[in-house]
Amino acid sequence: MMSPLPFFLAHIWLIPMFPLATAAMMLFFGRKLQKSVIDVLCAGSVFVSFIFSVGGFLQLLSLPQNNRIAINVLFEWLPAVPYHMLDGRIANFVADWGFQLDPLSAVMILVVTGVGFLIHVYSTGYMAHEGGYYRFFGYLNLFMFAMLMLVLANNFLLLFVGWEGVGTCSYLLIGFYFHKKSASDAGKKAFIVNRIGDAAFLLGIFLTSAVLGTIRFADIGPALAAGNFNVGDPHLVAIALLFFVGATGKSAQIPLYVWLPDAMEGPTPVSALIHAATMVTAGVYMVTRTSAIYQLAPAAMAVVAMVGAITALFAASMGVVQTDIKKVLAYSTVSQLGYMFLACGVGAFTAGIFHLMTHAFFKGLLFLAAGSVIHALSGEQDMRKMGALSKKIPITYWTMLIATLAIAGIFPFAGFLSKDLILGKAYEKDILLWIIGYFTAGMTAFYMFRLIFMTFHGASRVDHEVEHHIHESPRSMLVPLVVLAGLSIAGGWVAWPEIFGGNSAFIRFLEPVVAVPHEMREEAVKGVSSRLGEIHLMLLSEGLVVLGILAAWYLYIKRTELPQQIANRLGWFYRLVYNKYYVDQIYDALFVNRAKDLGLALGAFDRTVINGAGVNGAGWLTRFISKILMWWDTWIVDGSVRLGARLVWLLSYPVRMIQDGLVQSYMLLIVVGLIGFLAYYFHLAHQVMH
Amino acid sequence: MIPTEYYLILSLALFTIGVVGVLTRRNVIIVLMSIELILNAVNINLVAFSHHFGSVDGQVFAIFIITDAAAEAAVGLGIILAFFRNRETVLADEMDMLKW
Amino acid sequence: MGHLIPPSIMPYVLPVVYAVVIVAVLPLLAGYIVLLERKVMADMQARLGPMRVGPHGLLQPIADAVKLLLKEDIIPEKADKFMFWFAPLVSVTMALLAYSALPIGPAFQIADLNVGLLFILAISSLGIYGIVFGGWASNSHYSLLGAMRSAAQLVSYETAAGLGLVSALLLAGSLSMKEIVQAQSDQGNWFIFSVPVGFFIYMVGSIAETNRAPFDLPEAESELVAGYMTEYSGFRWSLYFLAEYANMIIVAGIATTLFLGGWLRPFARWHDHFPGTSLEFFDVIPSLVFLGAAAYCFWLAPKQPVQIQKLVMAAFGGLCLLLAVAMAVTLFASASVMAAVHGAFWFMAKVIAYLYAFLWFRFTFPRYRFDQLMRLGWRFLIPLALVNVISVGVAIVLKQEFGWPPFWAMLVMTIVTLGVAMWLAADDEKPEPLLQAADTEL
Amino acid sequence: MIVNQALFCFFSVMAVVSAILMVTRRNIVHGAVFLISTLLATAGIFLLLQAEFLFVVQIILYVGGIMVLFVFVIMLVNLDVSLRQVQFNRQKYVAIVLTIVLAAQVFFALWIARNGVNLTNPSFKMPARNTEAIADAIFQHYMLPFEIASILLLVAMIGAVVMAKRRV
Repeated sequence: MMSPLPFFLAHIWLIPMFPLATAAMMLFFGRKLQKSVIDVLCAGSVFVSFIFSVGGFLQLLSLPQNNRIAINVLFEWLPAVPYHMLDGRIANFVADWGFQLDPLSAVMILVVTGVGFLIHVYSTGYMAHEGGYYRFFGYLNLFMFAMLMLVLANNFLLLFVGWEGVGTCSYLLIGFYFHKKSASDAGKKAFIVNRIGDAAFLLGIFLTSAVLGTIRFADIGPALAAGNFNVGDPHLVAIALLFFVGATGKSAQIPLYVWLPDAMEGPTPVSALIHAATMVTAGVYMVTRTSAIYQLAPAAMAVVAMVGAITALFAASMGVVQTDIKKVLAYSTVSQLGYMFLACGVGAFTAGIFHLMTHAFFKGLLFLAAGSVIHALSGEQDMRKMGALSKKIPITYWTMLIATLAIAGIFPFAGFLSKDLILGKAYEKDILLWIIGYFTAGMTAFYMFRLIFMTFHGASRVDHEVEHHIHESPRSMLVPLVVLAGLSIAGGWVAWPEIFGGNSAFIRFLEPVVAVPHEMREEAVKGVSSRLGEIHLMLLSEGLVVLGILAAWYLYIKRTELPQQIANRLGWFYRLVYNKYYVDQIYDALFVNRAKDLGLALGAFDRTVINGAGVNGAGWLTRFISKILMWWDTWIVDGSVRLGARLVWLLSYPVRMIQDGLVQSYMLLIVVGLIGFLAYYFHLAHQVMH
Repeated sequence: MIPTEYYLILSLALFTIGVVGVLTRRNVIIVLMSIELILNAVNINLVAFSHHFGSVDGQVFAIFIITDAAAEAAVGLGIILAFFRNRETVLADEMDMLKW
Repeated sequence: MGHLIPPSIMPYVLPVVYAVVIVAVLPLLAGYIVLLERKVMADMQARLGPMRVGPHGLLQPIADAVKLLLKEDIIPEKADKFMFWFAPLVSVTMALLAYSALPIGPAFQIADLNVGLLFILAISSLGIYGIVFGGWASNSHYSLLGAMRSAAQLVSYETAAGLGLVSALLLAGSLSMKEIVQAQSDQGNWFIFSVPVGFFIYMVGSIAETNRAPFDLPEAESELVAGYMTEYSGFRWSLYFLAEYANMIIVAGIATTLFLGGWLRPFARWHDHFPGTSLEFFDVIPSLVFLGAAAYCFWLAPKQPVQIQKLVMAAFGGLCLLLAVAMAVTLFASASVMAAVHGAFWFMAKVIAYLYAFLWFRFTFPRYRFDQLMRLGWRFLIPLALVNVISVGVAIVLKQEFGWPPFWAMLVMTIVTLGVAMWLAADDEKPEPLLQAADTEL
Repeated sequence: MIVNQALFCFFSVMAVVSAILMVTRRNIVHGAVFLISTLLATAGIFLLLQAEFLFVVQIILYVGGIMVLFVFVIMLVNLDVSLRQVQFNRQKYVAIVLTIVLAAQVFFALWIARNGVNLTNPSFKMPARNTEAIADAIFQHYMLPFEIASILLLVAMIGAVVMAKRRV
């Protein structure tokens, strides 16, 4: 770097290495290690990474406002290759093994390592009695490594490495109970669905390098400036859309969201860490990271916003009717991610990241709490078999309540601030988007409180043998809950808006990184044009939220028989929603089975045409030809050779008589030579004498 | 005083006998012994000449030749023993494969 | 009376006489050594030994010889007649030939070769053939095995013994026996005091060379009936027997000549005359010894149970008295005569002492196993002998180049050699598989 | 001198006769015996030539060493088989004839050379002390060949050990 960086900034590349080291340790010889050792090693390594992240964050703050960036390039990964860009200019394709820390990635690593550490601690309690303990933590640390690589990478290729890494780890962890077919199927599903998105992402990277001539984040801005693209340049739109498809795959947006609900087959901490807090938000991070491109592609941004909004609503509607506690949370995750993309789509990238952070807190907390409930009910996940747990497991109850309030968006919990920031932006961008988001907020409040009421209140519907050993979870699980609860309350205050006398420090902090569309640059900070409007919006959403809560109370506490009647009343619609709009079936019918048919067809083709006609035919032909050749060889080629050999043999007969390998005959020859020599000598002597 | 040529003739006789033995006997041990005989004839020659010219160089060479004979006998007999163990024969004209 | 003999034959007369004397006396001597052996054995085993034939078995050797000569000698059916006849002759011939260079006293020597020592070694090394051919000719497994063992043993230990002698030769600086003794009298001490290690090596080597216990494997009764002599009997057997004892005397003579100062009397350079006379104390000793023997015989004579034994014992007493008188007379004869006679006496005395050590070992030590024997020879004696030769050379260099006093030079180097010997012995403790394989071969 | 001539006749006849016997014996051991006697006769010849040291060396090394080795080996390889086999190979007549031709040539060479060199009576006197003379010659003039010979012996010894080991 140009100026000597302070320690932590100079060593950000170390942050991913600690989890990698422990992961390697676990996966190579973790089998022999004590449980306690594994705990210390894995959680400890993540904690060290957290310390480094905090240090890096603080030292980043100490840098001047406008160039808060630190880059460590370990070594040049792919050496520079000159090539022609689309517009004919020559560019050098360079991919370093480089790490970049700027406000955006700083926020990300703080969230990842912080929440990750808490979830590690939680897992030591939750997984205590599971088999393959070391395997679980090895995967978990491997995931931490990949995620940190993803957020710290300084170019698309390295980011893609992390991208694939987290995909792999999520596959491994979803299929952690691999002896359960549903689990392994879910893992495969997640992996395959992600492939689609990843393919698009790769294409996006290629196109980027072809259009902009670089894949370094730091160089994108200059490259855009140099290429002086006008707004809506088709290349950029294409790039943006490809990236967005990648994001939908990783972040479970329509149409690629189907894997996330199934991913709940994995252990609950995994759902909390990967499928709520960190990995699924990678898409949002990536879109924010490339905001500079998006802002030049309004069409793509519109698509993003629409998809996000629709996903939010759609997933929320499915969440309403789910009975599996984790499934409910999964759909809520999808819809919250929809919110984030909505934010990005309307250009409020900072708001998206803000919501990403708060969501990491309360959704992680929700999952962990749900895990605690499941733990307490010894593995029961169906909400219809719960109820009246609030007295039995109070801490879990209160923390989960806090999280619910946060996600529902009650003032002044974290969720309120982030969500209303997004809604405000959406309102200004497009009233329709705002309406969708608004209703989604109401539905969110409804189904979340439905969850609370069904789980903790009303009459107990717990099975009897389960009933009498319900117990609060161990401290190792409760401490993270409490900490996350605190974060869910206070985590949002870092962006306390001006209308409440705050100064949106968080937004200002992120401001230099994300490029904001021209038309709304000026109000980027202070949100909606008129304070009055903003207040009104808040009040409106609060009202709807409260309405949703009341509805949930009415339906699931007051008149518990009512939901069933409603379900019967609107039968086909209910069934439609209950079966998740048959999306899986449709996908099966449209793609999966077609793919299978294609496979079968190809197999048949191989068997019949290639094997039968091609290979066997060729074999037969070869054999036939070789028969002829063999005859030729035997009688003509070999024949001539043997003839020659026989001739030589005949001619060499006298020589063989000499060369018979008997010492004594050789000696005899020596004597003969000696005689000859002496005779010649005498001849000479005779000549000399006369 | 015995003229030196008698010694030479004697050594010639021994040499001839030795050569005949080397060339005709089948038994390798006897072949080896004949070789010793030849070396002996050479020694007589050398010593006779050293006596004739009154210098001991010939005797020195004879000593070297005896050394050589010792070495040759040791190695040759070692070979014969090894061969006998593997082939159960000591006949020269059965050792005609030039390899083990 | 010189004119009776043509002068051209003159130089050959004395040697012939000596040779005849040796050939005539040696069997008797051997017989009496056997008697000595049996007596010593009996004494060490707290018995009396042969007492019947003659007083205290004094005539036993003669009886044995007669018995052996009268015994039927058997030639086995399958034996190789020629070799069977030839082998013992080789043995005994070589044994007797060796005497031709052995100086018994300054005068009594058949031929003083300037390679005398080497000649003796060479001839005695030919003795192997007698054993090997004999063992092979009798066409019996015991004999063949015994012969092979004996051949291997002799070849192995000749090296050690020869190297042991070399250490003394370095000091003497000559190969002729007379000059070696002369060198000892010039340097004023016997070489055993200069190179004790060499003497030790030669002693062990000579025991092994003569197939004596504890190295008598070639004729180990418990394993091979009588080794190479199994099939022999009667006269031929007695030839082997004679050869063995002749060889013993030879090695004893060599040891005496090289290490024990040959015919030199003790304190040869210390002259103390009896007052007023030219008599020296050490010159009187021989006659005193014989006088004592005579007195003992006369004292024993009356105690014999039978009349004839009384007479024989008296006769032996008379013989001793005669010898004593002879010794006394030579004191007053010419110096050369006296030197010859006394030299012969001292020489024989030393030889007898050496042989007594042989017998002593035989009755003291258990027999070695073959691999132990080989290991001792190849891994202890020969390296030690080499080191010894080198260190003696170093000592001589120290003496001549650096002017060390001979005593200190020899002492230092001997100590060095002994250190090496200890190291070798310690290293030898570990058993060696290869040599046990050699044991299975023979 | 008469004695010398008598001894020479004795030794040379003994050498030649026993050499012939050695070559012709069917039994190897007898062959060995006759070879030994040949060597001893040669030693005697050396003695006549005033080479005492060589005489002793001949006896110790040749007779006492090498031949013992031969006898040893002869006894290790069993004889009774080879006793019943044919002793001479196919080329014997040719070989004998050729060898005699060779001998005749050498003899002829001697014959025509005797006029040139005076072989009848030796010209010079041998040095008196044979052993010391040889020692001087070896250790001063022929030092290098001597060392080489010793190395040769070492190599031969190692080779013999290696080949004679049962388990190669």
